[in-house]
Amino acid sequence: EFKKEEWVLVASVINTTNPYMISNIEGAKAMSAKLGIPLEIVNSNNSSQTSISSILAVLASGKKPIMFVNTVASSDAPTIVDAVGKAGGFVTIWWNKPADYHPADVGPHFVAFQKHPGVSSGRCGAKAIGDALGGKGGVVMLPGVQDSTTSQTRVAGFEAEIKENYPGIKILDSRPSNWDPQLGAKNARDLIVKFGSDINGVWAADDGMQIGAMQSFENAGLLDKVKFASDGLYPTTLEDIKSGRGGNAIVGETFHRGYMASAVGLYTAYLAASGQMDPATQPLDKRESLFKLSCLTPANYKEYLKYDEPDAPAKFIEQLEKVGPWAAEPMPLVGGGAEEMPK
Amino acid sequence: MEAPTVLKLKDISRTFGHVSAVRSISLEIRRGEVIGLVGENGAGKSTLLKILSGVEQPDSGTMEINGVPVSFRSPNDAVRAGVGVVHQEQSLFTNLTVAENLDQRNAGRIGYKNWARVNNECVAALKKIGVSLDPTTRVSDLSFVDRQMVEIARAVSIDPNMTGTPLIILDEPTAVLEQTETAVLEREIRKLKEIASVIFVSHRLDEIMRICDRVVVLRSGKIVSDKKTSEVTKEDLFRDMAGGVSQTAHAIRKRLPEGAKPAIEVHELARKGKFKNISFTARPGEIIALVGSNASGREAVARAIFGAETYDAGTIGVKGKRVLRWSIRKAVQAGLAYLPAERKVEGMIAGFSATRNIALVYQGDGASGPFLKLRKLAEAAQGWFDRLEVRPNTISRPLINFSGGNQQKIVLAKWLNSPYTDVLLLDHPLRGLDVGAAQTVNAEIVKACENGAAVILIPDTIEEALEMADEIIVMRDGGVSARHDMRKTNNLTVQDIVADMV
Amino acid sequence: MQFVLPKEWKGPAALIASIVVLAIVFTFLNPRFGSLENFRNILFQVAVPLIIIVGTTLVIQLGSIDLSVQGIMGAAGMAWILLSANTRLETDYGIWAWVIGIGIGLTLGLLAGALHSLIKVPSFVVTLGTWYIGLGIGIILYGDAMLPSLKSDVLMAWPTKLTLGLPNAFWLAAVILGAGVLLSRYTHFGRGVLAIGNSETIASNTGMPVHTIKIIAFTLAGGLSALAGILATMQLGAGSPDLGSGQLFTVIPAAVIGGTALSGGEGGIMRSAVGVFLLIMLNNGLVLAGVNPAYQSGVFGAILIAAIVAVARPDRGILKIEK
Amino acid sequence: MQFVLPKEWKGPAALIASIVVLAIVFTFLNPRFGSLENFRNILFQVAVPLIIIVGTTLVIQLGSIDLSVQGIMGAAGMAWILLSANTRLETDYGIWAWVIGIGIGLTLGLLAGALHSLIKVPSFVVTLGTWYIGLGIGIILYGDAMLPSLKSDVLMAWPTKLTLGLPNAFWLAAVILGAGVLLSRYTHFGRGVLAIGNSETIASNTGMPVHTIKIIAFTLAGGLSALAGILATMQLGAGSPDLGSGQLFTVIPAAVIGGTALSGGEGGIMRSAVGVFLLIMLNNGLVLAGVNPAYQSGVFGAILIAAIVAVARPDRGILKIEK
Ligand SMILES: Nc1ncnc2c1ncn2[C@@H]1O[C@H](COP(=O)(O)OP(=O)(O)OP(=O)(O)O)[C@@H](O)[C@H]1O
Ligand SMILES: Nc1ncnc2c1ncn2[C@@H]1O[C@H](COP(=O)(O)OP(=O)(O)OP(=O)(O)O)[C@@H](O)[C@H]1O
Ligand SMILES: [Mg+2]
Ligand SMILES: [Mg+2]
Repeated sequence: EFKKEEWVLVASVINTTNPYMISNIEGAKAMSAKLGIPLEIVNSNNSSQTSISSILAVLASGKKPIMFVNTVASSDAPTIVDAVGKAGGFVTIWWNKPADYHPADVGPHFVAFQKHPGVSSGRCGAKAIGDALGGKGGVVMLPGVQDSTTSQTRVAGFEAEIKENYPGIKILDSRPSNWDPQLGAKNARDLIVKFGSDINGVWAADDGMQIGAMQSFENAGLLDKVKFASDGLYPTTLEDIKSGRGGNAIVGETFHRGYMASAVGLYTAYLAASGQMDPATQPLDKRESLFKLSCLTPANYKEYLKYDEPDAPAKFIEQLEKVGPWAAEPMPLVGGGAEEMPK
Repeated sequence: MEAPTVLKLKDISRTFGHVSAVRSISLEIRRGEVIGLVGENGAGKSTLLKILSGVEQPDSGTMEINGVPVSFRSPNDAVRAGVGVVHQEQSLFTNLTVAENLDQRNAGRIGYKNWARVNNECVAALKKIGVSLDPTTRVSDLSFVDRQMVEIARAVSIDPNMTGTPLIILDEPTAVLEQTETAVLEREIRKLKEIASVIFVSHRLDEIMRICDRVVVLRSGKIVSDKKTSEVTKEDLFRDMAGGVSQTAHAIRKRLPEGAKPAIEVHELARKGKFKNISFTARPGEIIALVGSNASGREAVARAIFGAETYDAGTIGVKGKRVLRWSIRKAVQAGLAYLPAERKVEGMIAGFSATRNIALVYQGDGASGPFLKLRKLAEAAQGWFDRLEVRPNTISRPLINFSGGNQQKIVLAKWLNSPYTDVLLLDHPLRGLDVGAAQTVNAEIVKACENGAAVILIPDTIEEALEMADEIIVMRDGGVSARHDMRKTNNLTVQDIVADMV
Repeated sequence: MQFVLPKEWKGPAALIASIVVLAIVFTFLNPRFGSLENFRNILFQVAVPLIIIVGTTLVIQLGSIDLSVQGIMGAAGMAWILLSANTRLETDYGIWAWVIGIGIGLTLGLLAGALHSLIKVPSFVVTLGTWYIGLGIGIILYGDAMLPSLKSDVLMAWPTKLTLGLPNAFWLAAVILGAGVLLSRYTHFGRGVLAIGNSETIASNTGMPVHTIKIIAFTLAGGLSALAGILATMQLGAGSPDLGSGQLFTVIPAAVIGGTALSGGEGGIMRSAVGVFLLIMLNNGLVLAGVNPAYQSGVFGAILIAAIVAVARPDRGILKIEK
Repeated sequence: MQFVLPKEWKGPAALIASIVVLAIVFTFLNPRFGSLENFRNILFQVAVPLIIIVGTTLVIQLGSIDLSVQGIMGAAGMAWILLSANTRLETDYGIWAWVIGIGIGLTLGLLAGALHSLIKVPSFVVTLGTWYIGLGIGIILYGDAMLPSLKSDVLMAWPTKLTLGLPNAFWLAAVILGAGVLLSRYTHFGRGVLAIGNSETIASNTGMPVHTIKIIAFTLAGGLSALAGILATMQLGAGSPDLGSGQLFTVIPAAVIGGTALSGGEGGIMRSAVGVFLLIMLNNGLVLAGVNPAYQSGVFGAILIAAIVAVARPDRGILKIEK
């Protein structure tokens, strides 16, 4: 049977300078408090190298890990999973893994791979901008790091949605901005020079880059002539939506919170570790899961404010214990297997 | 009545590891005196002077300047106390202008820099020693000698309106100068007597006799004699320095048969602004001396033959073959060796041990294929240390820790070490060598000749040329102004040659 | 000026030439490149690196190197924004925000300078250390609360606002640059830096205050990085611990391209500044020319090499040594 | 050996001492740090930087610098995996994957070396250029198709597999390291590198093949970076253009900490290797000690400085100059 003192919760974040990751840590802390199992936080400082070496180091610390990992690059996943297996632990990977690397093939210690579908994130943004522009106009895209699956799927979703439902919208240019606000701002400036008033909409693969881009457009005095959509709903972004900055410049966001991801991830791994759930017998969509991503707009954002209350993480975890990791609002399971890319 | 005492040393000592460079030296210098400091290489001259100028701190002993006890923690203290120095090795900022290098009194400051003042003072200081250079040129653009003049100017340009008598220290300032500049320097030193006291180091004893009032002889760190110049002869000094052994006669050289195939043929060689239509041939066993005042272009010629500088016109032939696209590497492979005048900059790797410096060019059986046999290299080095009487006799020391003259010996050994060397280009090979060492080195040069090497010599002194050379080529303003075949002419005098030089 | 550093403008001449060439090519590829708007855009972008490079150049002239730039930018930027009117804290300490922000930079610079100069630790490692420390400070200040953004529209608008047709951000940089040039040409400090870079032994033998000069240089560099961090924060309108990212590999190459040899003793602030323009312009031009992002880094590298080769040509000689 | 490189083992002694101290502290903070398992883990991690540092050290001994490491790793890694049995392409060229992968590294290294040595372009800029070019190649190979991972379990398992109780990855590194040490101590090339680093003028005055030596050094460095890239790809079991990220700022500081002065002519491969161990161990120890991630960078920086200060003490002297 399951002895708490033999185990340690581990949450690995890509950095600690991004609200999503910080929220990840919150969730992990809350989970640790709930389960009464100590927590180790691993900070990858944006480097696969640091990520892997740090995780290996934690594994060497004796206790068996119940782990939740945000991989820096997809390619980190196999190494980490192997190591966890050797350490007799259980791990859930979030966001990035090699496309052909499946928990079911690897074994029970790779409990699950989980993510919010990047494609639907991209589609959310495309819908929001497309509608806001009345289906006509030019948009520029600011993807994240080029070889990140997350960025690639979001981009694919955005482009597909535009192609299928908004023929009148023209994608003018696309400048990868490495999730970096500065670079987002810089590329935005250059694009403003390049296309001037032809730009009616800006889509960024995450809010960090959007924050930079909006600043550039504001400086250029164009903020109220352009519509923005992105992913992640950073607190700052929420403020801008509330305040209707730049004549409601932000028209679309996606709603998901880091604390939810880490809670779900850790809890799934915990169920496996404590023997309450046998990964081997789970259906595929519970091994490789896609969780609901809500499209958020200035019209409906109020419904989500409750999830940012200080006690929200605790509440969410209580809910998890009742309904399990795959049915918790606002992010129930919506699909499984590899996220299929629109063609 | 006695002139006031400017410098008073009592029991000054300084040791480096197990070498005691200076041993309890006591010395007094009065106002207006010019002291000649002589001694073999490694005797401790520079070390003593470094102590006086605050570069090194003595292990024991006391120092008084103008009656005030001093202990210099930095060269700055020395400058403030009125001690100006020309170090044996050049110490100028090559990336700064002449004026800035002279602006030593303000070295301690970090505030506003008044260029007008700095430049004017520089012009004045240079005028003082009869040199005219643009104060705003980068030192790196000056020839070696011009740099030396800048150093001297810096030493003598210490604060005029200071109280007490300044002490000027000159560590082998003439080693790199030709007769003409030496004359300028002598005149300057005489002027200095009015306002200052001078310590003057040189290995050229006749110079010492001419310039100094008193001669102090140093041997292995101790003062062995301290006499009025009027009371000593060159022979006395030599005996005191060498410790008994008297001066040996010049090495007589057995000539190789005439008409051997020329090792070097230079024909109508020219480089704009440096030298023009230079022609001469050097056969195995011959010594060709290039004499001339500074800026006569002779060093440039030597460097061109070695491939270190380009030439615009004319041809160079090596062992009968005319060379094309000449480069240092090709020159070395063809058996040429070049001993540069700027030892410190071009001759030695200061951080390397003597062994590794000597092994730079040729490893002999110290190498097999791409691999090195370190013990063999050590043996070779040891051999040279013994032949050239390098002191101290420890091959593992970094070169920087040897005295100037001993460094010179090691750099020379580097080239003599290679049996494949059949042309020696020697620029001031005796620079900074004491009389004894000079003879040893000359002997080595002669030996190289007898073994079939051709030598192109840029001598320190005309005497040296007269002693060594088979042919003397006199250069003026980059051109040849006279030739003397020493095998045919005798009774050629220094004056004759100086006449062709100026 | 000429007579102070005769060769001063030789390198830059070639550099400026190659900048002009590039500019022409880019304008040909996309006329908007030559537009006044883009000109202002470039001036806006060079502002931050221009401020940094004054310090960078001084340190490199010493023959040392300062890696701490990005760390200090992050720390100072975060401190500044948290002490100015921002969306996270109610407090607004006005001028003190500046004092403390820049103070952090000066302190870290002083620390690095002192350790390097007095305890003889390689500057490369010390400043790597202060880099991490700065980053650490930034991260701690960032904490886990929400990302702070500026409240005052005045401050946010200031960098872009035009004065005499040019953005304020650039004017600020220009002033710093001017001051830097004067400092390095008309003070004993500035010349001392070059002297030390040429030969530290001789410098101390002639009694220069070597330690003082080195420490001042590093402290100055730290302070300027901090100022740059504050300006960057203003430009972004929000604080972030790694808002300096990418700057180090803009300014050091810029300095080197400008002819400031890493071995010390050479080059000048103006020349480094020209280097900054080259790099920023190159980047901006590639975007405007619409080079496929996938090819961008490759092309950037190739052009960079081409440009520097072109620049290297003039003062090349058998005897010249490049490290 | 002694008299050839008198100080050779002085620095490392102090370094190794400070490593031991750290190890003790960390083990005290968390006994597991000293476990055999963690020891292997550290050996596994040092492998890649150890391979790189052989080249890095040679280049730094020349007085030059090689920034291209990460770019070359990415390019070579991608090329290698796409030519080996992988999940994206069906093709498997076996040995040719290695030839081409390492070939890319050698070529970029040769390019950098030639431009630097013959056209006298600062190595800093050239290798920055080749860095970008390498990165570009990686990105282009990556395209926007799916990320390729290794098919062969043998290859994937190889680096972690234990031989004589130590992971293969480490043995590979150890072999390279040994070869490097021999190369630099017992060949004309190795000694030439040091001579050039100490004084290029003299090196060429004594007729050394300066250009050849420089070019070989850079080419070698390129090739080793490529090999490191391939090993890293094996360790990850998948390819990525920026799988080298972070390496540059591991190896160069490591070399400097090891006492390889950036001004050239100093240090040795072994000493640099010790530096690598220090850095990797530091990182590993901090995590094991459970330092709050928010404080990690700060602490890392502080300890780094402390360690290097401790190391600097022994051969410290008024006359010593540190750049
Ligand atoms: N920094 C040093 N470290 C160790 N030994 C030194 C150092 N400097 C000088 N010495 C030794 O001290 C002794 C005296 O050296 P010094 O330079 O004073 O001789 P010198 O009289 O100037 O000789 P020269 O006429 O060749 O210049 C020599 O044996 C030299 O090797
Ligand atoms: N690096 C340089 N830059 C500018 N001019 C130089 C340089 N080197 C030498 N010169 C000039 O070239 C001419 C020849 O110089 P060179 O050194 O060959 O004279 P030299 O006769 O060899 O002097 P010495 O007798 O001291 O060896 C001189 O006018 C000198 O000032
Ligand atoms: Mg001497
Ligand atoms: Mg000369």
